[in-house]
Amino acid sequence: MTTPTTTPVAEGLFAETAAGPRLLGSKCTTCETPYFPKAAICHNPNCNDSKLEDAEFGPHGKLWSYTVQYYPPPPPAKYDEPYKPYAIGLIDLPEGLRVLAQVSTVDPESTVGGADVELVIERLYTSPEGNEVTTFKFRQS
Amino acid sequence: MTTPTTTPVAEGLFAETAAGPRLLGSKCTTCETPYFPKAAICHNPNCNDSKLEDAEFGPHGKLWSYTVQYYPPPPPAKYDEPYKPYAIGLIDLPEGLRVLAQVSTVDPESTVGGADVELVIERLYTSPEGNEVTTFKFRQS
Amino acid sequence: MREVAVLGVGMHPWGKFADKSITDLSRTAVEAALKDANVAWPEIEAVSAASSRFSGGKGWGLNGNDIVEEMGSTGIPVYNLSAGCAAGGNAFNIGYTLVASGLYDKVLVFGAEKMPKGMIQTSGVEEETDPEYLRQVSVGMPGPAFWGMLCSQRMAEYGTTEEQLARIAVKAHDNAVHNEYARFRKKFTLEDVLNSNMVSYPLRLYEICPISDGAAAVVLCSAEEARKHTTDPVWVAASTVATYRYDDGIPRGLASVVPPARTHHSEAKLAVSKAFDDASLAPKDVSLVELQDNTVYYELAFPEEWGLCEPGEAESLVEKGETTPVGSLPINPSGGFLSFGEATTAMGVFQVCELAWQLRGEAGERQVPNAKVGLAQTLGLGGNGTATILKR
Amino acid sequence: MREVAVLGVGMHPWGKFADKSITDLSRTAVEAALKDANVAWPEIEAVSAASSRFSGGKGWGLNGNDIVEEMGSTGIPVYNLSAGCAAGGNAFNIGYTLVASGLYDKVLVFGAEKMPKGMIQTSGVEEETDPEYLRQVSVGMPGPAFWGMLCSQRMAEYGTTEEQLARIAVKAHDNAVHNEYARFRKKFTLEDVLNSNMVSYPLRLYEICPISDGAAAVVLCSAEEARKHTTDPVWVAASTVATYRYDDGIPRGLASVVPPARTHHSEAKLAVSKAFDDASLAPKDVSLVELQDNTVYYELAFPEEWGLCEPGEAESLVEKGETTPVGSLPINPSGGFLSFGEATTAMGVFQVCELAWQLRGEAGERQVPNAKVGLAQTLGLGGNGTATILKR
Ligand SMILES: [Zn+2]
Ligand SMILES: [Zn+2]
Repeated sequence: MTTPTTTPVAEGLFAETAAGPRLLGSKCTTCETPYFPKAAICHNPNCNDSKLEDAEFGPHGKLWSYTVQYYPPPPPAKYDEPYKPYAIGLIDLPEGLRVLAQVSTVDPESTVGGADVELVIERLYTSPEGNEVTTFKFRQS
Repeated sequence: MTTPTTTPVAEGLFAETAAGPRLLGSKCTTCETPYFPKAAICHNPNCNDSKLEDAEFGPHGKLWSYTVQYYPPPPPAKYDEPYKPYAIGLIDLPEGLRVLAQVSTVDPESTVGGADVELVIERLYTSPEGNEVTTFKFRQS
Repeated sequence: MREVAVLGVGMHPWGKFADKSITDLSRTAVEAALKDANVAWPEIEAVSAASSRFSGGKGWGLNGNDIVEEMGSTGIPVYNLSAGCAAGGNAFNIGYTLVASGLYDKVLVFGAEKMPKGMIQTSGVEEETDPEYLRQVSVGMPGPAFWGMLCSQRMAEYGTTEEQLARIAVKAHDNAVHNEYARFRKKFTLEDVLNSNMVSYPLRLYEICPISDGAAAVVLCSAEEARKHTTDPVWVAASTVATYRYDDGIPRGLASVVPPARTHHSEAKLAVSKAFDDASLAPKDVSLVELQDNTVYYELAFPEEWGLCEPGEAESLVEKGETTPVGSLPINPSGGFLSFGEATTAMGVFQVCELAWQLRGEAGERQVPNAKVGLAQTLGLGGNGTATILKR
Repeated sequence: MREVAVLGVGMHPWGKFADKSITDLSRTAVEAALKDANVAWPEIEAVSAASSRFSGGKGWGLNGNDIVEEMGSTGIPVYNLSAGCAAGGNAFNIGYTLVASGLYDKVLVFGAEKMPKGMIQTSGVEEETDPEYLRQVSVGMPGPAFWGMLCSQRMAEYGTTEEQLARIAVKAHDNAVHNEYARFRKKFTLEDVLNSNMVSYPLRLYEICPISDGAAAVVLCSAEEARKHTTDPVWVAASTVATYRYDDGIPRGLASVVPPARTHHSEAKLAVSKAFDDASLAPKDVSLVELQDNTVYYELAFPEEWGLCEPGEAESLVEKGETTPVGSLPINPSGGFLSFGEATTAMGVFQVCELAWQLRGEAGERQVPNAKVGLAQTLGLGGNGTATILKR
């Protein structure tokens, strides 16, 4: 019998740092444009000197808007059975980044546009082998 | 235990008729253009009155040219293991049709361009269930 | 660039046709367009086709080559355009360019689709380097969730009601009753719509377009050719293509920048603005619009994003019936994607067919009175937007 | 139509690059072409890209959109062209048309590919309505068998020897030794080639091109723009696209008609003939040719099909060394597909890069002396053919 483990849904997207959970991206030091996930070069067409360095984003944000996903998303998305609707939001971060993420609330229908939200790393689903697969979400307090 | 059967590799391509094996196609009665397999409309751009009727082609033809297929073809092609090279030819029929087909000879390297060939229906491969899957070939006499 | 006319249009009805191939649908549409144009196939000098991800085209998106083989291989140039759901619009744009530049006098534009069963995945690439793939696996978010988020933000900002959303779907079906090419030709009541299942809050099942099979074709020609056939042709006033801007506030992967101002669907706005410029026309000149109503939300957002109405005004236009064929801003008199279902790569060509019928006054009971200028628009994966203006 | 110049060209080397994404390859090629043109990315007004079936493009063939997102989304129109292995040539043709028509002054043309492992299937459609599929299942015939059949017929008709076939491969590698972008840069002896495995009689492994990853980009511009950069630009003398004719003797499915005369690759012949006409040039004016040598056979067949030599003469040209860079009819001084491997949708753009370097006299030890006119040609699934003539 193997011990259940926790694995991120994708490598290099987020991390639990000493200061708490953070999104892992990059920032162009020339034009200050933030990128999530990391970019190979600056995609700002007005920036003529791409200089990217690693950057961490979060945990604080504001929910610009949201939806509730009432039906199970098609593959390659995965979820725990039985499927339970969840909220998805567009979250504006003070670093100038607008991020797509699940919104973690007890009842997805209680999600509120404009609310303050905070980055968390939570289970997305449990794999058939019993491993917990985690993703980044934003929690509405 | 099921009895092994013989099935054609595709429906409606060929048949064993009272007169012998034939390819099943169509012919435009306006412009005399032959089609194999059957066409829904006449594809001759100079024909302005498409009138298709069913037509049978074969068994006699002349080998315009040939190759020997020395490596196993990729899927969706199927063949009996171990793979044995076979000849493939372009066969000109007196009905004005140039057909692609395997050339059935004892030794594929003995295939001869320009040779007279005759339509046969033969095994292409045996399915894992033991059924013989047949196709049209032309035999060099 | 010289003047280009829409000489003929043709469609196969939209629906699900299990017993027909994509070539069957295509042939019906192309033969109808040729007949409408009174042009024989060998007269066609080039083909510009929407390239399908799902059907035909030998699995390589060669849908234009399929139709040329079917109609008869005359050796003409064929262009197959990929642009997600904007492919039909892109194909129209290249067809237009081929005639406008003086290269060819008669060009066929065409789009056809047999959609696969079930839900469409946004991306076909299952790699973490693909931003769409990454969004699906890490957020569990299919396409319609975008529409839900945009719509709920609009509700918060303008107080849009669920009933207003439902009214748009009701209007779409009222129009489709009179369109023999539509898939759904029955009336829906407000209750029907409001009782349909919630899909992506606040959007319900009947407020989102399903998928369909369909095919549409258009024959374009030079002014000289057009005048041989008719004294009053339908003209292409403009045809444009654009992509989204870097500062657009809708993430295409996992994130975007926070835009300086409300900047959404910049690909559509850029294409439409450029079309007005190219045509020397203004939003007020538009008699009717065929826009990409994958969801009712777009009938509220697009008119204000393109300057057809004031911000926040669209809801009251819907309530007053101004977006019906007899209103001041008729939107999707065809019945739109909501009544047809989306046959992805055929939609941009389908819109041109409807505009042509409307401008000719041949739209029967869904006719927009005195239609002089029609605007069509598509939007596709990858940030592709297209706009077409026809005039009479 | 106005004059169009090739302002800049750039490539990523061909090969297998497991640790690089298609975007990495694309960016390298595009940045090189921009630098060569001395043009900044925001100056590019439109993109015409070859649409890939295999890699990137969000699985929808949106490879042009990928590169625009990578370089910076400026809102410009993007065209993604599907044409099988002719896609690069088709994309070049649309890029050319966009500048020649006066619509845009600076356009990027680009093609990139990461090829999948193993053998490529001709068709991606597994349905009996697809003629390519039907051929594969009922005849067990992959693409190279066509080349074998055509070549063995040529041997029967003209007495072509196996050694003559092998010489063409040896010449290709002799050229590639001097090309830093080629995948295989070592010399092959006649014995190496003749000892390689028979694949499709009479063609051996080293006489058929493998598959590779690669990327190429070209910046096209108007004459006015070109003259700001240089007094002696490389001009596009012609760019054409065609499809095969109904009476072509190579079956595209299971059968064709028996042609009235020897009629093969009519799509290539039509494209090349029209290119000569459009350019007001004749075969005798050609300084060098970059043709689609998926197999050595094409270096024998194409020159005579296009009137560059007499029927049956090509073998002696090969023997006399006339197809080397210093001969009377230099063919594929780049090293060709045989030395690069095929990165399907990038090949038509790759050819234009080589022509530009040759016409500028920048081709180093593979330079064709006094190169003034270069012809390039591609051929793709669906019966797509393209031709490009550059001149100085
Ligand atoms: Zn920057
Ligand atoms: Zn006929």
